[in-house]
Amino acid sequence: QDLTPVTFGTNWVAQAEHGGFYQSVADGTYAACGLDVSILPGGPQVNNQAMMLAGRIDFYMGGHLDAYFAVQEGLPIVNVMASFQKDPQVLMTHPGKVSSFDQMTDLTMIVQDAVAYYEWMKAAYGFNDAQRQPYTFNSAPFLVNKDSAQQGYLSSEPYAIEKETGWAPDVWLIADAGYSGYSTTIQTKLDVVEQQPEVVKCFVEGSILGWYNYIYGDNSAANDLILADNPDMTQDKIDFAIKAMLEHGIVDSGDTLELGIGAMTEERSKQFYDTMVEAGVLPEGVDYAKAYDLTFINKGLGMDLRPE
Amino acid sequence: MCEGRGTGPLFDADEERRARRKRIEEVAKYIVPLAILALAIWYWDRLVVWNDIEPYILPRPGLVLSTLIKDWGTLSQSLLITLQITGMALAVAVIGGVGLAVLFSLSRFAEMSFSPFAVILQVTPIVSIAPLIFIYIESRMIGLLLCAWIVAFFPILANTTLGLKSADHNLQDLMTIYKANRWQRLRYLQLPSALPYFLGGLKIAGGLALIGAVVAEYVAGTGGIGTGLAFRILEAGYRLQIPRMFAALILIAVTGVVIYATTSLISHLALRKWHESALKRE
Amino acid sequence: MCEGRGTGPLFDADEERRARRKRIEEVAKYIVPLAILALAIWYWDRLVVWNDIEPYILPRPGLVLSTLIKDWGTLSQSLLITLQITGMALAVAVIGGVGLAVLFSLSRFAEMSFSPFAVILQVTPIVSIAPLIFIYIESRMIGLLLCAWIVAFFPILANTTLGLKSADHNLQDLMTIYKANRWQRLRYLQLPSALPYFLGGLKIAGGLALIGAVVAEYVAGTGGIGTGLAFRILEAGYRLQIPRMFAALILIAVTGVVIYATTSLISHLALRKWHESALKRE
Amino acid sequence: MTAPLSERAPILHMREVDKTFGGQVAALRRMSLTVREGDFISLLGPSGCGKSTALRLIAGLMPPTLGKIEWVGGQGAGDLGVVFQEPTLMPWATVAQNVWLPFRLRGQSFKSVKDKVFEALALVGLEKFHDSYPRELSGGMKMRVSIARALVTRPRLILMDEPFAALDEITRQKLNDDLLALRAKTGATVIFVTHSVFESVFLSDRILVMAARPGRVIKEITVDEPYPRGLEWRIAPQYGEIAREASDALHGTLHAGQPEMAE
Amino acid sequence: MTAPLSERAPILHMREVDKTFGGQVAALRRMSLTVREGDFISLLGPSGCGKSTALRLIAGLMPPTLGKIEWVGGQGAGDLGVVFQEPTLMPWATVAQNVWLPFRLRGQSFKSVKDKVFEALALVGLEKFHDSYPRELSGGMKMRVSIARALVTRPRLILMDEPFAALDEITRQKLNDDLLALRAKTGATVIFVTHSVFESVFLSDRILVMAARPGRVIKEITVDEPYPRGLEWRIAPQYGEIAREASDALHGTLHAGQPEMAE
Ligand SMILES: Nc1ncnc2c1ncn2[C@@H]1O[C@H](COP(=O)(O)OP(=O)(O)OP(=O)(O)O)[C@@H](O)[C@H]1O
Ligand SMILES: Nc1ncnc2c1ncn2[C@@H]1O[C@H](COP(=O)(O)OP(=O)(O)OP(=O)(O)O)[C@@H](O)[C@H]1O
Ligand SMILES: [Mg+2]
Ligand SMILES: [Mg+2]
Repeated sequence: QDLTPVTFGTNWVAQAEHGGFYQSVADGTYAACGLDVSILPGGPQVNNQAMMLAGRIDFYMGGHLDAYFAVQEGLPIVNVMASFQKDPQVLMTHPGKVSSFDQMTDLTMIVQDAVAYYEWMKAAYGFNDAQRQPYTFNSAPFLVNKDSAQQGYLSSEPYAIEKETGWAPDVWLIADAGYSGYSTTIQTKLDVVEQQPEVVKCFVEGSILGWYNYIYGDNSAANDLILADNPDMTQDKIDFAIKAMLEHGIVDSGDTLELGIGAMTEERSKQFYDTMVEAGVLPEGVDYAKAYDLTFINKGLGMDLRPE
Repeated sequence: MCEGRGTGPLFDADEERRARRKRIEEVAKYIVPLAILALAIWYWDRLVVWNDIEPYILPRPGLVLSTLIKDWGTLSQSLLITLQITGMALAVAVIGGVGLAVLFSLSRFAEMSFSPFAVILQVTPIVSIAPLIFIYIESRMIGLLLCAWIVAFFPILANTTLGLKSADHNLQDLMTIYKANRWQRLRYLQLPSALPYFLGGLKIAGGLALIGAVVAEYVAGTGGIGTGLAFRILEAGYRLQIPRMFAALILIAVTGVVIYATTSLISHLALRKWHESALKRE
Repeated sequence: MCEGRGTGPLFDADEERRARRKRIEEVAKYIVPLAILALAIWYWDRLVVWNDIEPYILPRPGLVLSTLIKDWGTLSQSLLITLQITGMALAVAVIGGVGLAVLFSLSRFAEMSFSPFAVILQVTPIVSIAPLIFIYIESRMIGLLLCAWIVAFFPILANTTLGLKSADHNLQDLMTIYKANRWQRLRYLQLPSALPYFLGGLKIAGGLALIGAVVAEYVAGTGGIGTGLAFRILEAGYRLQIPRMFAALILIAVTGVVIYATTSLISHLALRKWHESALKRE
Repeated sequence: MTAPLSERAPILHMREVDKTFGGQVAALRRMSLTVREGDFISLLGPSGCGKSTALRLIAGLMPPTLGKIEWVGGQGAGDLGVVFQEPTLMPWATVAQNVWLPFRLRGQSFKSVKDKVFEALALVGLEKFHDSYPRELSGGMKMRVSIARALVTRPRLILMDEPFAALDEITRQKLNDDLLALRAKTGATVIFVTHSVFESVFLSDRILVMAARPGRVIKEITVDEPYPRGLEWRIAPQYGEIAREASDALHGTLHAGQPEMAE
Repeated sequence: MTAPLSERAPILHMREVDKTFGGQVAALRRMSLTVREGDFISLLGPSGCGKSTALRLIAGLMPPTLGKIEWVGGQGAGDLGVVFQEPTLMPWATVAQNVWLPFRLRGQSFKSVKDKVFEALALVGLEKFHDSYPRELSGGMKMRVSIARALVTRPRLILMDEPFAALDEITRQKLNDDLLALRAKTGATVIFVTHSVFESVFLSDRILVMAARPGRVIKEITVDEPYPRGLEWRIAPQYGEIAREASDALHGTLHAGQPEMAE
């Protein structure tokens, strides 16, 4: 049987957050429905989204907001599945420094340039530009300044800081603070959905099953692939990430309990859009519904794989 | 005299042809580059059309231009901030580069001892050490300038050092004979001799200062002064506003060309009286 | 002759003193820089100790060294890859820079028309255009080289252009008289005249090629060829393995200094017979 | 031997040539001159009178401001050898390589012309220094290398700008003789700039005496002595006479007043 | 006026000085010389015999390979004026600024010495060109600027390396006279390199005749004619005699053989 080759570009170097996809590559779930999936890791500055737009790769690991931006700009991009119900973006503070998200407004915020969630934080919590200092993926300024908070990725920076300094920073998920976007979506171009729905279907369903197997089943084969793609990954770190994903309900919580992993809903999409409009990130009147296609998800696929 | 004399200046076809060619060249000097620029833009446009490239990959020049006009308010403000940092960075690069070069020329030991550090500064990825800088330097402005300086100073240092060493040996001897002290020698002989080299370095550093300003903003932020073009480019990238990103890039490119033209002009004016590279030959 | 003659060479205290000083200087030339380097490292160490700086902020030099040794396997492989890209980038920078400079010197129109593009290449933030490059260039290696080239070629272009223009006017006239064609003029007069300038540009470009290799890896990854030092630094940074990051930075710094020393040596060897900057004076 | 003056074919006409630098300094005014094949023409005049300028105009190194310079049969005809007022050596090349240059520009390898190069160096007494760089030579030695380079191709037209000024009397006389001998062999045309009256009378068959500011030709003297010329010419009464004539003309120019800028 | 030779105080002893370049070229061998205050010493010799080298050694521009150069009372005593064999002007400075240089290095403003600068320029006939750049001058004019610069401070010790070689006979004689006049006024000591026998006899009270390869002094001639010297000295029988003596010595050196490298 001839397999259709497709390439999936991720948003970062191989890590546990990409585990579901590696899982299905490893155990042949994709191959079973006719796809030969190769995963193209991203990295700092590697722009796999542009590669997808240019038609060089088929799927991209996108986000919720960038699909809205795409619609606003008239780009033919659509999300067909959301691996993460919660954005794993966090803010970290020194232990005991603050007791809630809104107390961070007095701190120096070490946050990357031009990220949208900071706009949202400004609108929703009253942060401002003057207190922000750019994050250049080095935690030293945060570590020496007790009056600062730094962005991070749930499983990366907190892990690194705890491992190297011996103390664990307090971690504040922006998702828990009200930033309701999905994350780690499967993004593709409209024409792919229109012309090759069976490919999209296979890839989405394979990925859904992959995620169930990865977080609840035997994930060693997938982890081997991750370790091979990223020689600097360690088992330790993968374990930490999986634990964190489970603990915070990143992959499987809320809607997925009824609709299955990968779920997206109209309401939440609208609610997120409204939040972004309020924050001034997006203008009114964007046809945000164009940014997602629910055809391939919300069918409860794989829910039987979840342990009781 | 051996030959008969005419009654006035002689003109003929040959002469006229030469004069005409000169006039044409005078005009072509400006027309040709503009034509090529136009051609390049036209080709860019055709490239997009022929290959059906979507505007979110590579927008057509017209679209970029209209975006530039539309977003001029935001972009011009950011440009101003980037220009400000660039100007200051270039100034410190000149001061730092020439200062170090002078120090090196005053003492071979200084050169042997400190040029490795200059090289280390040049090659160290600024992104990696910027956080360190900002831990220990309170003032954002100073840190910003430091970053931009690190990017831009080296060509000035290297070229000026070379220039200071290239002073004519006979003139060196003259200075020795007139018992010029170290500073006089520097002031009256070595600095003028180094001028063409320094100005060559300045041409390189002008562009690097702009890069430095962009990089510095990227690694250090602009703090209170507002957002520069680096921020705009990143933002437009995140928001998939590719035409806007290109508009910002074009602003940077134009700024670079203007800086280059300015430094070239300065160089020409400073050297046209005496240096081979700028002399107009008869 | 007017004065009596001694029977042999005269030596005295003055002469001896001079000779001794020369010997001391000969040794000091190497000792002083090493001492200053040692001092700098010692000061770094003390700085960490006195201020109680944690190793994940700024590790002590000893720790960096032991990390370097411990991780030598990984780091040396990455170094090799970075060196490979650097070498190739420098090679293309030299070829491209000199090639363009020659083109510019052959035609004023070419210079007027294309130097703006060279400037644009120099100042455009590579991070922003790298994705474009990689969409249309299949081979990762070529893309990588292109990125590194963009970073490194400009100083060579600018300096060589200046050098080609700085050829002695009398020698130019000589070439005219002997009816040298354009290429002969270039080969026998302009290129040798440009050599000191070119070598000055090379010293600058050597470091920039290294930066270019690092930046190219940042923006493009090394794809199939393995991971270079840039990746190691980033990775170590993310994971807060700061001693390892510093070990990689040190490798880059040392590489930079070695490249600089090499280009300086080449420059010295090529010029010592005739150019003022490298002549040993009696 | 060269033909008598009147029978020689013209190769170059300079007609009413003016040269003004930067619209200010009148380096040359209304200079007219016909150079005939086999001529040995000396330009004699005080410092700054436009001798070098005239030579550079003839060499085609710059266009005249007014007037015309016409080559009969094209400028390309025949070889050209030139000695500038400054040695003009390539500092990166050895003495032998510098002398090789004119051959090299015709595509001839060093090996194929090595003998000629060394012969020319022997002429100026510098074979031993063939491997030296110009900076290792004394002032006079540099000038001699430049002379060797100009003569090495045995050119048909030789332009020389005060070639022997930096040399001692003895070397100078030897080179005077050698130059005449070479010319006798090749029938070369020579235009020779000098500030030495005696040298010009000894060497040339036409002397143009020039005056400064504005640079102009004030007298043309024909020297009717046949070649070869040797010691006996130096002590001939006519020699002294012509020298006096030239010298008087020169003195006249100097007393004519201080240097002036062009109107 | 200067004191008779024997009564002058020595200011410089050169003792058995050797200069070898790169271990190969013996530019100077066993040169000994005592310079006394008020001396006018000429170094006369063929091209490449070490005249410039000797001058540069005296100026302290390079150390001797062997032997010693001792200044009585320290080298710093008194001003120094120097004319190199090449004009050595600063290309970025105008003529007036170039001549100003020696004053400038003593911290004197242009305004305060403007008169002296223009006086020196007048001496060499270049006031009109005070605002020109060196590249706009002819070869001889550049050299004259260099001479003006050397003399502008009315130095007590003047070193001149073939200063008048690029000049015409008339300018040259005028400058000869001017140099002697200046020396009469200031009592300056002059060391003068030339390849002209007549110039050396006219100007100096001691002539060192040198020979080449190895460069060495082969004869010292004392010229006992008192200063001021004028036209009558040029036609004095003794003048011709000394000139012949020097000329013979020179010729001897040339016939002594081809240039040779050091052993
Ligand atoms: N490039 C130039 N720019 C301006 N003026 C010039 C230039 N070249 C020569 N001149 C002027 O033209 C005049 C004639 O110069 P030229 O070099 O022909 O003199 P010359 O007769 O060769 O004198 P010398 O014997 O001193 O070499 C001089 O007054 C000089 O100042
Ligand atoms: N820097 C140097 N390196 C090597 N050799 C040199 C150097 N300078 C001079 N010489 C050699 O020393 C010898 C004497 O040179 P010097 O310049 O003193 O001659 P000179 O008497 O001034 O001759 P001229 O009348 O031609 O100027 C020459 O053979 C020359 O080749
Ligand atoms: Mg001249
Ligand atoms: Mg000399």
